[in-house]
Amino acid sequence: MTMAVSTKEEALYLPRLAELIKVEQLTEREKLFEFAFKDGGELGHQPGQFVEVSLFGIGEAPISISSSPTKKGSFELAVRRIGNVTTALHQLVKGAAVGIRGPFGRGFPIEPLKGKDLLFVCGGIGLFPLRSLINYVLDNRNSFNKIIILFGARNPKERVFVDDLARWAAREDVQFMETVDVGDETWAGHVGVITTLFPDFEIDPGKTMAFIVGPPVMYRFAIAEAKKKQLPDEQIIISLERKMKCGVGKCGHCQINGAYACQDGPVFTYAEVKNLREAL
Amino acid sequence: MHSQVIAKQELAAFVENLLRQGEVVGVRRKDGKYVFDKIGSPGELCLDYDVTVLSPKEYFLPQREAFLKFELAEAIKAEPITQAQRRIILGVHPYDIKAIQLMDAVFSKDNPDPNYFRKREAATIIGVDCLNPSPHAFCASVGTATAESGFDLLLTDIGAEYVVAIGSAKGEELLQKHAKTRDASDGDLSKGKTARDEAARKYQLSAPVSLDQIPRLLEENYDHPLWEELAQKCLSCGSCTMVCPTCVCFDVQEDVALTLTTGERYRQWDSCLLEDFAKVATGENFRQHRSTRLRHRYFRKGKYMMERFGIQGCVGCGRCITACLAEIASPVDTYSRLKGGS
Amino acid sequence: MKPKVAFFDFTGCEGCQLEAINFEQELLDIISAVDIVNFREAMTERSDDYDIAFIDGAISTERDIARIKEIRGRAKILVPIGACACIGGINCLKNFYSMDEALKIVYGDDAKYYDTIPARPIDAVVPVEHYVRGCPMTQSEFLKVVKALLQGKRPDIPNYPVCVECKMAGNVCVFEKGETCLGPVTRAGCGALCVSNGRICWGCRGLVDNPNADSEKEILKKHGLSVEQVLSRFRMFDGYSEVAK
Amino acid sequence: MKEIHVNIHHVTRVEGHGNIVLNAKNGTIEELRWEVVESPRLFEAMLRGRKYDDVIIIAPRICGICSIAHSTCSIQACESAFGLVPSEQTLLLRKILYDAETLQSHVLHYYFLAAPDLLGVGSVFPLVETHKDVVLMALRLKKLANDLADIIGGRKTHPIQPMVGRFAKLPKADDLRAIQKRLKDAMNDHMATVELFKTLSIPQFERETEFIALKDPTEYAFISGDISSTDTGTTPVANYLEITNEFCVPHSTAKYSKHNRDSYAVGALARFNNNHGQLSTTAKKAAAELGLKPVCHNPYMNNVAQLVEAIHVTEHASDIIDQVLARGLKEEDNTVKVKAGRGIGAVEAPRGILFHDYTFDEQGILTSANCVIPTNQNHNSIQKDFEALVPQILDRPEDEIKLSLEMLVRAYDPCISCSAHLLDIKFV
Repeated sequence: MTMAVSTKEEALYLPRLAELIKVEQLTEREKLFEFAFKDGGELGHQPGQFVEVSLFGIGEAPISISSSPTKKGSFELAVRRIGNVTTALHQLVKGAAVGIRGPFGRGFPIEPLKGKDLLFVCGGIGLFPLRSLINYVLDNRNSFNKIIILFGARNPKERVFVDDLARWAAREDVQFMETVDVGDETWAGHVGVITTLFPDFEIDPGKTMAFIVGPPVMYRFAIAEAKKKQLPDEQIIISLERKMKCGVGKCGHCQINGAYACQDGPVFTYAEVKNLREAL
Repeated sequence: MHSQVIAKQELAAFVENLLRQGEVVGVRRKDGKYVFDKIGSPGELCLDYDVTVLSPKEYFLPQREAFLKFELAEAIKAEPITQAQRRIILGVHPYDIKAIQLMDAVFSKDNPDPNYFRKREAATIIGVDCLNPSPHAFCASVGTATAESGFDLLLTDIGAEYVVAIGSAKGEELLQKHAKTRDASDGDLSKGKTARDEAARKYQLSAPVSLDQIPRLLEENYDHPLWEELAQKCLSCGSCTMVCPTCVCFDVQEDVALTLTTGERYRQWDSCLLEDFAKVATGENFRQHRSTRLRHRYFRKGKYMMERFGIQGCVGCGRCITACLAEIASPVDTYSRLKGGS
Repeated sequence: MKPKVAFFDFTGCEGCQLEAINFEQELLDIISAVDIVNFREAMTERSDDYDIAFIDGAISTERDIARIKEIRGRAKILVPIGACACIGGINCLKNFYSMDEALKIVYGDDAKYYDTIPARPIDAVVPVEHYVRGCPMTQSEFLKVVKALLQGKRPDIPNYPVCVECKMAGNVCVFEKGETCLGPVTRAGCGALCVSNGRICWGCRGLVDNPNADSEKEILKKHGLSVEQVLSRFRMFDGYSEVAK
Repeated sequence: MKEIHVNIHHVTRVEGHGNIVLNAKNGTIEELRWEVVESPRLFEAMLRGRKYDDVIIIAPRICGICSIAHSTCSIQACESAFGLVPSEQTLLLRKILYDAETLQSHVLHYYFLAAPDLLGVGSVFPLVETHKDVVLMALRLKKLANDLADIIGGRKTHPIQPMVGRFAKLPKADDLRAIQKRLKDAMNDHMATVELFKTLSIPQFERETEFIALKDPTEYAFISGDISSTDTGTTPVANYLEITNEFCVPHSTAKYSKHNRDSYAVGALARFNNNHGQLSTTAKKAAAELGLKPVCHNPYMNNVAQLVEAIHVTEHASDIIDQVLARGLKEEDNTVKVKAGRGIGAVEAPRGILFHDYTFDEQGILTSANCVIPTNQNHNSIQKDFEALVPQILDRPEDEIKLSLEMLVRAYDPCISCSAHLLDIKFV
């Protein structure tokens, strides 16, 4: 058995050090972190990919990348405070160092989208990975045709990236719709789950690509709505959350039937997922 | 490559020489069973064993292995730990050799795993044909009773001597340097074949369907009530996967010194049968029910590994059958029941 | 600011407090990482100002109940250590006898002076944050919890059975040796110490979150234990749990 | 004249919960009590109905600090009931394990529990700053004892490997050799401890009393022999009830004992007073250097006796390891044949003589148990010491009186959690 292991491979589990250069509170539970690699390099990701974030001594957690690849010199991770690593991350201040491995996984397709109509269905923090793609698309607006963005939050307090939402809403070349499951006195907009927005727009199923990312419970319903609009399975794209420990297809935790979310995903077409009984 | 023959008393001398080279892991007795363990003299070695409690996978994927160390004092420093000890593993049965080949595939696909391959490269594998199969083994029916590759040397007991098949240049060199052998004659080789053929007839269990039919058998029975029935008894104890030579899932954890200034990241064996295996930080458990975890194990062995790596995920060693107190881990029984019911 | 740590003992053998002093080099590190402000077994000073309280022993008197509530009121983090505090431990063996009758036999008319109630774990009386299990408590787990508390993280305590660690240790299964054990439903974290040392698992670390106790009981019966013996197994350390009833 | 109220609730740095109550007015003692307040655990109830192999696991949980003593005693009681004579190898390993506990317990006691008094601090923790060398030495000795217990018993507290008739797992010869070297090296630490003890001033107080310990003609007894009294000579273990004569007192959940006088004492000092001639040469020399001479009636000298014993057991363990290595370790298949009957185990726990008395039915199930704990036997002696000591020191400041009483309790190294657990229950 001989198999030379290159320097790059030697570092499979070695994180690159990155410095926290900006923190922004998104909601009570969510923050946006901007990092720059200490070695000055780029992350070089595709929208939809994720990184493993190390807080040395605490652990590592998979986090999807929220910034567009068009953003240079740094990258952004939006994080909900939920486990050990994310809780520790939320305590960090500007200047702190973390470790980054990745980018990992299969991101959203880019080339096949050129000239297409795009539908984004973002449920809550499902916007975290989709924001990367949306901003990429908007940064290259001319390459794409019609763009529809749906965003749904549980309540007005849980709306994330409100500045982006406002910017998208203000754009002439984007059809933006928003809803909350439960409103409050500050909310004058649409109330209802995200699927209640579907009757309010039309798509051309022949040339539309739909991106659906949200909490596990959302997929079944949102996909059903997309199917009602005659979208073929290959044109419905989702991103799935799983436990990812190694990020490189070894540890086995993220398996969805025979597929590895960290290698074959986290982005899947509905056509692929239909054969994965554990996916939805 | 050509084969050699070594007399049994010469094998002891060979092992003595190997012990002088460095660490030798062999099969020894423990509590009436057999285990792989470091040996100190040829006398401790058992080469006519049926099966070991654990496979030799721990020598490539240790139960717990630190792979990153870090300092947190002022500036954070982190560096990988990938060193490996040179080691000869002696007495590996063909089914375990096949399992190592599968591990090679898992750890090389897409992203070669440095920790695995450092150990793999530092190891010399001397196999031995299994002539006294365990009553729970079904290797002959899944093509793992013999091995043509995956070893540096492979011994076959032909009475007063062993036929030594040479599987690599490394094996050949080892033999030339440290053992007194002679060239194997056709007669020797045929004795070896006879021994293997006789052994093949000793298997008490056999898989009820051929290897290539297993993925379909499973796929057609994804929703079979058997999974729930077996889950009623399943302890979710992970024993079947711990003893499995092809189960390679691991968890990753962190340990720090009390001073919180240094620490290491390590991986340790994990099992898809355990309740928290697919549970994420939000509390969502993607395989919450025992039946789904139990089913996943069978699918991973019977279908997913073949599809992903082109190598069967079950080598028929029968360790899971022995380890499962609830008596539900047997691929032979489960496939039979699925077949009967489909 | 170093966290202030207190140790309190209830009904038990105090072996867990002993294990807390039974560190060697680590003891010095612990002392430098935390301020121990209350530790009756080891020190004279006593303070009511503490952040973390480690509790050794089970609750077995009415006085205990009042005292643990008072400690709970003061501590930010309460951690039972050892089987008695975490699951009731062997103290609960007495729960299967009539308390009054037993006391009367011993003390006669003075029985009323002796305050004793069925033994129970700490979390049967007050909420707790973490557990350090085992009889005696597993030292490595104690360190793990201390470090996690210093780091402000949730300690990673196994929720899988002893079988996992026992298999990793390369042990021959006790059932194969003609004996029986509670390893398949008992929470790991001890490294399968007892089986590795030639004995069986008695279940001193308590059950995993969702044990398949029915299956375990069937297995024990299949290996020759009577229904009574099966229950008696569970009662040894875990008499307070539903499984033992 | 002044009033003195000493009410020490839960004496610290002892095992278990005990209170000291002293009320004096105008030089007259109105109240003076040693109270044991541990919650009763009803151990005999726990043991009843359990098979012998469970009994030897449950019984050591009486006490975490001397669990090896309880384990050994419990196993001996079973063996005595079944008429089972363990092999030479088993006995030798038991002796080493026992030495480990005696060393561990003594080092813990004189360094961690008693020494802070003598050095004027509240615990061992501040000594890390002021006496770092001493603390490191204490930790080293403790680790040695703990590692020795790990090797033979599988665990330092609540040992795993000792079984009726055998050890579940045998130690590795290499491990024995390695630890033997450390035992030999430890003599340096012991000698340094002797030098340290010479600088401490042990309180001067004497009360003539009876000392009871095991006595064996072949060696300084820990796990074998007859019961020996400095007053009345030897009695067979079978007749232990004639010695212990337990009785209840209203203010205590533990039982009290008396024999020839109104109280008797057990423990390191009692063993020294009975068996000093059998100590190792180095231990004898240390005793002489520290002014410990038989029969010593100063209870505060118990700590000195512990140090002398620590030296003895360190050498003893090393000698036994030689014997074990010379014999070679062999797996033993010792199937236990149970039979109905009564068996008594007697050992010297670090704190003194300990008895387990079991009766089994023909299935090896325990039908009744009685355990007599060393500290129970000492409670009365502590009380009588109080009564003798307080009049001598009543003119001193209250804090000083308080400290003297606490130190006296600590000198006995009482294991209260143990003692209160053993309420002997007669089942009807």
